[in-house]
Amino acid sequence: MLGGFGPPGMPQNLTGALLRRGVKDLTVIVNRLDSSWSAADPGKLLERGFVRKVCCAFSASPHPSQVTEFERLHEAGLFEAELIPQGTMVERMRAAAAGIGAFYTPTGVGTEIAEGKEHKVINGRTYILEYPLPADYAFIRATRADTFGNLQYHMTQRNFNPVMAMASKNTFAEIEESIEEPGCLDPDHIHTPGIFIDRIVKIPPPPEGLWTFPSERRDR
Amino acid sequence: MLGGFGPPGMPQNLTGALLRRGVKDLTVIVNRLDSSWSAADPGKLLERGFVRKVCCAFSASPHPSQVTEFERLHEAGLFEAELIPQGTMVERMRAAAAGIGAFYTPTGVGTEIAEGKEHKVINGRTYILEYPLPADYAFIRATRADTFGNLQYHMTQRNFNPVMAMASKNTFAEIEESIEEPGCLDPDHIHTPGIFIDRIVKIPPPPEGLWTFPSERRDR
Amino acid sequence: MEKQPLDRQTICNRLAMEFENDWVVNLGIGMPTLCANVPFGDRDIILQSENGLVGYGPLAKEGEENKNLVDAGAQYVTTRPGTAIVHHVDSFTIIRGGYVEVTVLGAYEVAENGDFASWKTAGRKGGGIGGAMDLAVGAKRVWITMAHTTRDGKPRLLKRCNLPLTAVGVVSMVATDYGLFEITSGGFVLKEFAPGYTPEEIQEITEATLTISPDLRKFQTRNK
Amino acid sequence: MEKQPLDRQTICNRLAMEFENDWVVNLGIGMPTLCANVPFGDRDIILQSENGLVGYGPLAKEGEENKNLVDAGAQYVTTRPGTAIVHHVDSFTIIRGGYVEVTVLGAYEVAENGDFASWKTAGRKGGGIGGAMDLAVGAKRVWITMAHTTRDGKPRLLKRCNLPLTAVGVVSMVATDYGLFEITSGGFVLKEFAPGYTPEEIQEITEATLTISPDLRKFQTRNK
Repeated sequence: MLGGFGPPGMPQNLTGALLRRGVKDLTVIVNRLDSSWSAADPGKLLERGFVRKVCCAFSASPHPSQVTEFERLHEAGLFEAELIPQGTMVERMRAAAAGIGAFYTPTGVGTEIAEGKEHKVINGRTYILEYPLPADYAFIRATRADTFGNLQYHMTQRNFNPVMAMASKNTFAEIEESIEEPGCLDPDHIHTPGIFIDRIVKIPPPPEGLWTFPSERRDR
Repeated sequence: MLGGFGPPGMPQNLTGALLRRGVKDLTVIVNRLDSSWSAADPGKLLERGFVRKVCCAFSASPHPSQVTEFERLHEAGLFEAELIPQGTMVERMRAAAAGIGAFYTPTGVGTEIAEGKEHKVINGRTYILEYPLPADYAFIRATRADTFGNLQYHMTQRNFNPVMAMASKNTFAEIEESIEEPGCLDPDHIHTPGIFIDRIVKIPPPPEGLWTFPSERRDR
Repeated sequence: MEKQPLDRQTICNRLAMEFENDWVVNLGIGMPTLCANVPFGDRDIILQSENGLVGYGPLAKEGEENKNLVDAGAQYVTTRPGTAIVHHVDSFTIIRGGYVEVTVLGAYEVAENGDFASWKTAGRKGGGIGGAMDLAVGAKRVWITMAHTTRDGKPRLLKRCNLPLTAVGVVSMVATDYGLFEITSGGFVLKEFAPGYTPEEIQEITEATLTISPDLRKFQTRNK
Repeated sequence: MEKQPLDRQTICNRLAMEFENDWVVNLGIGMPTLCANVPFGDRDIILQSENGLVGYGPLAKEGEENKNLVDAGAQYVTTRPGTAIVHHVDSFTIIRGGYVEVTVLGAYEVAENGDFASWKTAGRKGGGIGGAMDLAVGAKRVWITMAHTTRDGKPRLLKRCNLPLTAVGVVSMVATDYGLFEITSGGFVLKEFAPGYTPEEIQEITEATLTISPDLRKFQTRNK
C-alpha cells in the first residue's frame, strides 16, 4: 500500500527507495498510479516494470482525451488492474484492519463493479458483498512522530495513511518535520497510534526530501 | 444513545434533563445502565420506568454475587434487553453511520449471541452477520467545542461519543470547558466534525454540572 | 434573441443557486468545482472533499499554498473557520452515510431513468471511478453538470446509458449548456432554457423525450 | 512442605512473567488487572484498554486522578510517555484486528477444548459481555486467571463448559490458585503446581483429565 491523495501524504522517499531497490512482482494498492508529481511517484514503479497487479480507484486519466502511460501498459496487458470505488477501497482496508470478514455496501450496485458479487436486499435496499483488502507492507508519510511510532498528520496529508497503517502487517512512515521523544505528542491528538507503525524515518528537507511539488501542477 | 464509558463522557446533564422531562417508552442504547455514579446516570431512566428497551453490553453486574436494580426490573419483565458484545455494538453503530448494510464479524461465533444469525465461512474462519444500530438521538459529552459544532474530547472521555454522534440522526453534546468561535480549534485536532452535531450546551462547573464523580467509587 | 449556449461557470452558478443554508456539498473533479466560485451570500455552504476536508475555503492564492492542503482535484485550497480534517474512512462515512445533501458530478451520459455514466469511455480498458460511485449512492441528491452533447454533436441525455454505469436511478437534476433539466418518474423535464433556444431545438439535440415544465423559463443567472 | 493455594497477585504475576517485550496486552476487569502491578523490568509492555487507551500507565495516586482518564474497569489510571487515545471503534479495531498479543480474562469455567464461559451465571436473565467476546476472538492469545473451584468446591476446569460460552476453543493458558495449565489439542496440561500439592490432589478438584507436563515444576514466582 502506498499512501497519499495527490501529493499530500505520498511516501515519495520510501517509494524512491523501493525504485532504487528494484523489487519486482509487486501488488500495489494505491488511490491512483500518479507519475507526474515527482521522480518517485507510485506510477514510476509501474513504468519500470516492477508491478504485477494494481488495486486502485483510477486506472485511466480523468480526462478522456488523455492517455496515461499506465493505460498504455495496461492495454498492453503488462499487469493486472483491479478498479475499486474509492469508498469501497478504504472500507475494504478498514475491514482488513478490524477483523471484519466482509461487508455489504450499496456502492456499485447495478454497475460492472457488482458483477459476480453476492447481492443482498436489506430493508428494501440492495447491497453487494465486499471482502477485506490487506497488505504486507504500507508506506505512508506524516508530519510528526515520536520514537514509539505515534504519528500526527497535517491537513489533507492524512487521507489514506491511517487506514493503510492499520490494514498492513508492516508499516513504514516517512516523517517530514520531526521525530520526538515519547510524551512530546499530546495523547489526545495522535492520529495513528504507534502500535500500527513498524519503522519511521525522518526525511530531509526539500528538494532532496521531495516534500514539495511543482506548483504549476495545481491546474492538473 | 447515551455516550460514556464509566463516568468519562457520560452526558449526565442531558440525561438529567431527560429525567426531568419524563419522556417515556425510550429505547436506550448504552454500554451499561450505570446508576450509581450520580443522580443522572442512564440507569435512572430505567428505574423511573421510562425505558421500553435497552441495547447494552452489560445487563448484569460484573460481580455475580451482586444483583443490580437493572436486573431486578429485567427479571420482572418490565423492559426488553438486547445484550450485545461491546465491539459488535460499536461496529453496528459505525455501520449505521457509514451506510453499510451489514457486516460479518467473528465475535460471538459458537455462543448464544450467534443463535439465529446468518453464518458464513470466509477463508476458513466462521463469521456471523450483524446489522446496523442507528438512533434518532444521541446525547454525548465533550471538553471543548466551537459554535460550528466541532468537538474535542479529553482522554478516555472520547469512547463511544464519536461513533454515536455519527450513527444518530440528531446529536446533542454537553460541553465541559468552553465553546469557542469557529477557527479556534485546530482543524487537525477535531475529534468529531460539526456536521454530526445538532446542539451544544455548556454545562456548569461541578457540582451542579456533575462532571466530577465520587472518588471512593474508584474501587467499583 | 441571440442563441447562446451557456458557459461552464454560468451552468455551475445555476446549480449552486439551489444549495441551501447548512448543506454539506461535495463537488466532483473538473467542471463541478466551479460551483465553489459562487458567492453564497448569507447561506453557509459546507464544502466536503473525499480526501477528508470538511468545510473548506476558496482556492489558495499563488504563493500562499499549504503543500498539505488540497481538494479532491489536488488543487491547493484553504481552510475557513470551522474546517475539520478527517481520514479517508471517515470521509466516506460522511459520504455513504447520507450526510452529504448534494453532490455535483460530471458525466458522459445521463439517462431519463436517473442512471448516469461517468467513469469509463468506449474502447478503453481502464477507468476512473474515484469517489463517484460512493457519492452517487450516498449523497441525498445527485446533480450532474455536463456538456449537452459530445464534441461531435451526439446527445448525452439519453433514454438509456450506453457506457458502463456509475450508479442506477440517482440523478435528479442536470444542468447543461442548453438548459436545466429535472429527472422525475416521467423522465427529463425541461425547466429552463439557454437564451434564444426553443424547447424544440433542445429536443433535437436530446435523445430522451423532454417534458416541458409548466413553469418553463429562461435559464436563471442570479440568486432567488 | 506446607500446602498453600496461591493468592491472586501471585497467580497474576505468573501470567505477567510471560508477557514479552513490545507486546500489546489487554487485561480484563477484576483479577486480571493485577497483572499490571508487576515490575516488567526492561520489557516494554503496552497496556491497552477497550475504552480507547493505548499504552497507559499505573493507577493514579489518590488526589491525582484525571476525571476523564479511566481504564476498562473505570479505575483512574495515568498516561505514560507514548500513550495514545482512540475512540471505541478504533479500540475494537485494535482488538478484533489481531493487534493484541494477549488478553488476560477472568472466567467462571474453562474447558479442555479451549472454550470458556465468563459472562452469564446460572439462573440469571442478564449477563455482562463487555468486550470479552471481541477480545476472545481477536487477541492472538487468550489466557484465563480464575479460582480453581467455585466457592462450594465444584471444579471449573471442565471437560465441557456448562454455562453459556464466551468463545469457542481459544484459551491456551490458565492460571489458578492451584497451578498453571496449558491447553493443548490433548486438553489441560499441568505445568506448575501450588506449593505442597501433588498432581493427584489437583486432579481431584479438576473435572477434566490433566496431563502432567514432563517439565512439571513448582509454580514460578519470579521472572526468568
